[in-house]
Amino acid sequence: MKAKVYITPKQGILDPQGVAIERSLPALGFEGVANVRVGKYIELELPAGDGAADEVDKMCHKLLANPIIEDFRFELETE
Amino acid sequence: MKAKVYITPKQGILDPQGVAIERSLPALGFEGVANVRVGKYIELELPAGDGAADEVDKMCHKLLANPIIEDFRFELETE
Amino acid sequence: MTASSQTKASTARFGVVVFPGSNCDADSHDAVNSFTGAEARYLWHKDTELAGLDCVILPGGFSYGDYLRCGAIARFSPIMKAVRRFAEDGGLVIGICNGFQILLEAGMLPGAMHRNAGLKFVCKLVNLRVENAATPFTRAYAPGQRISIPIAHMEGNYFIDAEGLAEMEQHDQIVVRYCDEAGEVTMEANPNGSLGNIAGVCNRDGNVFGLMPHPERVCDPVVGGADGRGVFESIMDFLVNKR
Amino acid sequence: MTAKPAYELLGLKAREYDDICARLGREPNYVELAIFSLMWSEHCGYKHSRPLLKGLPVGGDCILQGPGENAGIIDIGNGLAIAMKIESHNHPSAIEPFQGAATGIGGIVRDIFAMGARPIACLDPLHFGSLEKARQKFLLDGVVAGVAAYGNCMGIPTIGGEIHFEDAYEGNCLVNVMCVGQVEHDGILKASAHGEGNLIILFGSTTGRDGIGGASILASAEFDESAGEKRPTVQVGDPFTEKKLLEASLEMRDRGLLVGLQDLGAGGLSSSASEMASKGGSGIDMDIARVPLREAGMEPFEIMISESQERMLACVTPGNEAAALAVCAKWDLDATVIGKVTDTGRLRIFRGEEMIGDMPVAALVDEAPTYLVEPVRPRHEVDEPLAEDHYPPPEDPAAVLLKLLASPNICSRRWVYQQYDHMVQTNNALWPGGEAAVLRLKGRRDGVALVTDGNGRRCYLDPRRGARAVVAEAARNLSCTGARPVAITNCLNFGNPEKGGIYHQFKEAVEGMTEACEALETPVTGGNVSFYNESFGKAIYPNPVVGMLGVVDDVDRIARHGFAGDGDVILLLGSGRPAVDGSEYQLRIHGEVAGRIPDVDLELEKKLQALVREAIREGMIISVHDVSDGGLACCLAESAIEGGRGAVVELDDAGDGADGSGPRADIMLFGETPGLVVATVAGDDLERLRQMAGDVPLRVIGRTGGERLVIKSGGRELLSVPVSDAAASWENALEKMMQGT
Ligand SMILES: Nc1ncnc2c1ncn2[C@@H]1O[C@H](COP(=O)(O)OP(=O)(O)O)[C@@H](O)[C@H]1O
Ligand SMILES: [Mg+2]
Repeated sequence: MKAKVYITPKQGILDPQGVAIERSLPALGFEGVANVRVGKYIELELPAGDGAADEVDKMCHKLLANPIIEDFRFELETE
Repeated sequence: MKAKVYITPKQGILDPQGVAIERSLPALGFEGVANVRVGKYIELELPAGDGAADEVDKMCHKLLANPIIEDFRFELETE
Repeated sequence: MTASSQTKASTARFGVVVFPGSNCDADSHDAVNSFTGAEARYLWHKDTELAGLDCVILPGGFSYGDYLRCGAIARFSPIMKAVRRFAEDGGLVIGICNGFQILLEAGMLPGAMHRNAGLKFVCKLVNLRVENAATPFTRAYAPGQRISIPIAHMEGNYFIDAEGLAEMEQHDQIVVRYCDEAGEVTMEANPNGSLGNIAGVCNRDGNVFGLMPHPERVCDPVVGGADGRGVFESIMDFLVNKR
Repeated sequence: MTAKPAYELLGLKAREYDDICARLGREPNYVELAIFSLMWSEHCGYKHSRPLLKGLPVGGDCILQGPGENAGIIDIGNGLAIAMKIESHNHPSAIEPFQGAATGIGGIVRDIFAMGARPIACLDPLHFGSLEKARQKFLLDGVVAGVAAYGNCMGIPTIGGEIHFEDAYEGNCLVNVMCVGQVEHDGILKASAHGEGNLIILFGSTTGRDGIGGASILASAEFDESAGEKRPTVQVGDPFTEKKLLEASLEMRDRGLLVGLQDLGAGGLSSSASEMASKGGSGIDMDIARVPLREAGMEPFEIMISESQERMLACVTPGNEAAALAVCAKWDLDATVIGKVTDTGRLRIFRGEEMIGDMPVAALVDEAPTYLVEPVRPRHEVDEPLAEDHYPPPEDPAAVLLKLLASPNICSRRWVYQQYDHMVQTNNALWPGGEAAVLRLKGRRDGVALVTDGNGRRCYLDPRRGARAVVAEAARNLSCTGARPVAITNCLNFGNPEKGGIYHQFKEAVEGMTEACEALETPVTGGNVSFYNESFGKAIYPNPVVGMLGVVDDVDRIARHGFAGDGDVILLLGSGRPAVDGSEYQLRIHGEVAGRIPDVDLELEKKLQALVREAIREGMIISVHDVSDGGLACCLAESAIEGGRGAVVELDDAGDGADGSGPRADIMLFGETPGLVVATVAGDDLERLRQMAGDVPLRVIGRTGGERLVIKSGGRELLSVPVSDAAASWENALEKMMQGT
């Protein structure tokens, strides 16, 4: 089964990348863009099963995300 | 309105981060995980309007993704 | 217009572009001024005028923090339009490290950069083999010569698709590759996972050159070597003695 | 349950609260209370350290700025000066190693350019628990990546530092960071706001809630499970903005726009504004409604104590306001006039028209209460060293050598420094991996050498002797490159000073450091104190870390430590009886830390170092290396590995101690003592060197050459190891440990 993991900087935590992109957009002709936040999007495949959600949750906590400064959520898809 | 942009490494193209994560998972007790791909997830707000989808598409083409190594897709949400 | 055949060493003029976040700008500037007999001046990334210059250096560093992707934001700086025109008119453009990444993002050189295979920043002296010693940037070296130049980057893992690679090979655009002490291009000698150990490439016309290693860091034996001087000597030779 | 009073929740004692009321002549409101609690925290107020720090030697002909400013400044001649400062970021790094280390670099770099100096180097002394634990690998990996990410992006080479692994740091790693900058005498800036009517400009990043109750609170309390709850206070570093901040600050200075400049560090706006007013003998009125915010709905007290990174305060005359703002705009930095200088001696805070805080600057900055604690000598500190036969001798000294070379405390640090851009700015005359880093100064003949040194294990056994040894070793390392030690900065890492045992360690260490700095004429130019380095009630080893600056007169005449030729004479310079107490050998092979470390003879040390420097200057020294962790055998092995050639060493003609009975073979090989240096010279130079040595003991112990390191004593071979085996043990040990293989 496939897992899609979305990782975003925690609210209130500085996101230097987002700020830099936001500041550069007007020069490229994109006006009025705000609140740019840059996170990660991870796809992976794992063995299907009841425990899959638990597994992915653990994976996020331990490795994929940094829970101290990042939030995450994920979706599971069975093909 | 809010745009959610998903950027993924192009199929068939090496993804060093994905490879590294995949390799380190077994040692952390996660077996059988495959095809880990690490991409980016970008959220931003922009003025609502008919042209919004076009705008975001352009932004992705021009700046947010590198078409040589990355694919992208996005969703628009009106709150 | 670019250099005329009357250029003398003392009148060759280099421009070093300063983007917000550039940090090897001063090193490149110093290398030119100390070892070529030519004169370098800084160009602000908002400048749009390159008249009177013979060579433009896009220096190393972290333009715009290297946020999003290395070079992705810098390539939209106002000066890049002028740099593109300058190159189209035959001017010499060299991108070192971050400058190389910017040239890739700008499409002025083929290919793209991934994160290093080891995922870590790597700063060390590496060996390079000069694959094409006919470019304006490498003519002071012998073909096949092994030179020692440091790298310092997180994203120097060069990639291009098979088609693009074949085309580059056909046109001799691969200028330097990572090699070992003996000059052999081996897997062990590849510090970052680059396709085919590619360390530097040029455009088809040969007047735009990008490389990850830092020649400006080894122009003075006091700080660890002088193998990088050849790049600047090549440029001077090209400008002064011409094509 | 009775609710705790607000002051207590903010970490103030009842007596301190009364003190504040007395100074204000009324009860403080919440904004004021929050500000006082910050300024009177241990981190900002130096409550337990100030009285003892007063004893440190701070004067000297070359000292342009001693403690009291953002960094110390040392004159190195011909109009140029060096700014330097070291700081700890221990607690933030223990919570989030990458960001903790990154913002640590950010903070110390700001201190340097706040003085008007352009940063030319960073160094990072680090201490972790044993690498056998996954958590410690995670910490090391993250800290190194964080230092790299920030320093590399700034274009400041990280050229030195050190790493120690000891169980004592398992719950509380030490991440100290040092920055060094160069500045023309007439370019030096001070953190002073003076001139009534002058303006205060805040520039750089926006202000958010990050770090509220961050560094200063973390650094002023013990560290345990509840630390997890403080996580939302983690600060994220933005080196790109800092790079622009650096360039904008120096550009404003170059254009003569600045009256004073100050960084925002621990304590945020509260601390920076009050310190600027204090140094200028003035007051400041400021309007927090003008502070650009990152988040909606921030309370006034939050704005005042936020520790958002990458911000600076400038004091400018009204006439220069527009020009200063234009420089910030050029560098794409937010900049806002948030206040003005007054002659009131008070920090007054407004929100628009409304005054919401009014405090005497002196009370905030200079009048935090100080505490003296009754020192108690801990029981593990003993008067006598261990008997020489305390441990059984090892059966195979060669195996011991290989094991020590692979020790995480001794093996190659390449895995670390390769992640740092140590070459940017192209000044490295000596690359990482040697005794100390040497930087040339462009356009000049002379250069600077830099080193950090700390040794908690030795200080644990004897904090006074340990601190003396640390200063002496830092100086010795510099001298071994040919540099003359000039001045130090220090980072004092200790446990909870309210405990008598810890206070004893602190006091002894500060006094030991004072003695050594006086003897070696290396005054203290500033530093930092980090207390409460404890977890679950257990303190780290007391660890005064020293960052030392040296000056080389000629960067073409510096020495390296690798054996550089065959048939050179190997000399042992200096004296000192090696001891097992506190050594790496004791820890690694015998699994203990016990006994009493030998003391350094500072008078002899000074002569020894002068001799080494002179011999280098005279071109007589071919290689030189001081005897340190792992003793004489490891010292010789390191020189052999570096030089790619072996040596044959005979200790029998020299190994006897003064009383005629030499140390046991294993202790002679692996024991440690300060004050010994191994040098190689050409046979022809030997006599001249003997003349020069005067009363510095000099013993010929062998010759370089061959493919093995052979050490004999009394005709008996103690060990014989192929240099390639030694190199194999030493070279990749850290990588292997990090990869868990
Ligand atoms: N261990 C020490 N030795 C000497 N001076 C010290 C020491 N610790 C702190 N200082 C000095 O006290 C002053 C205040 O330190 P600190 O609050 O850390 O400064 P900053 O806020 O600029 O980092 C500085 O000038 C510093 O050099
Ligand atoms: Mg400061």
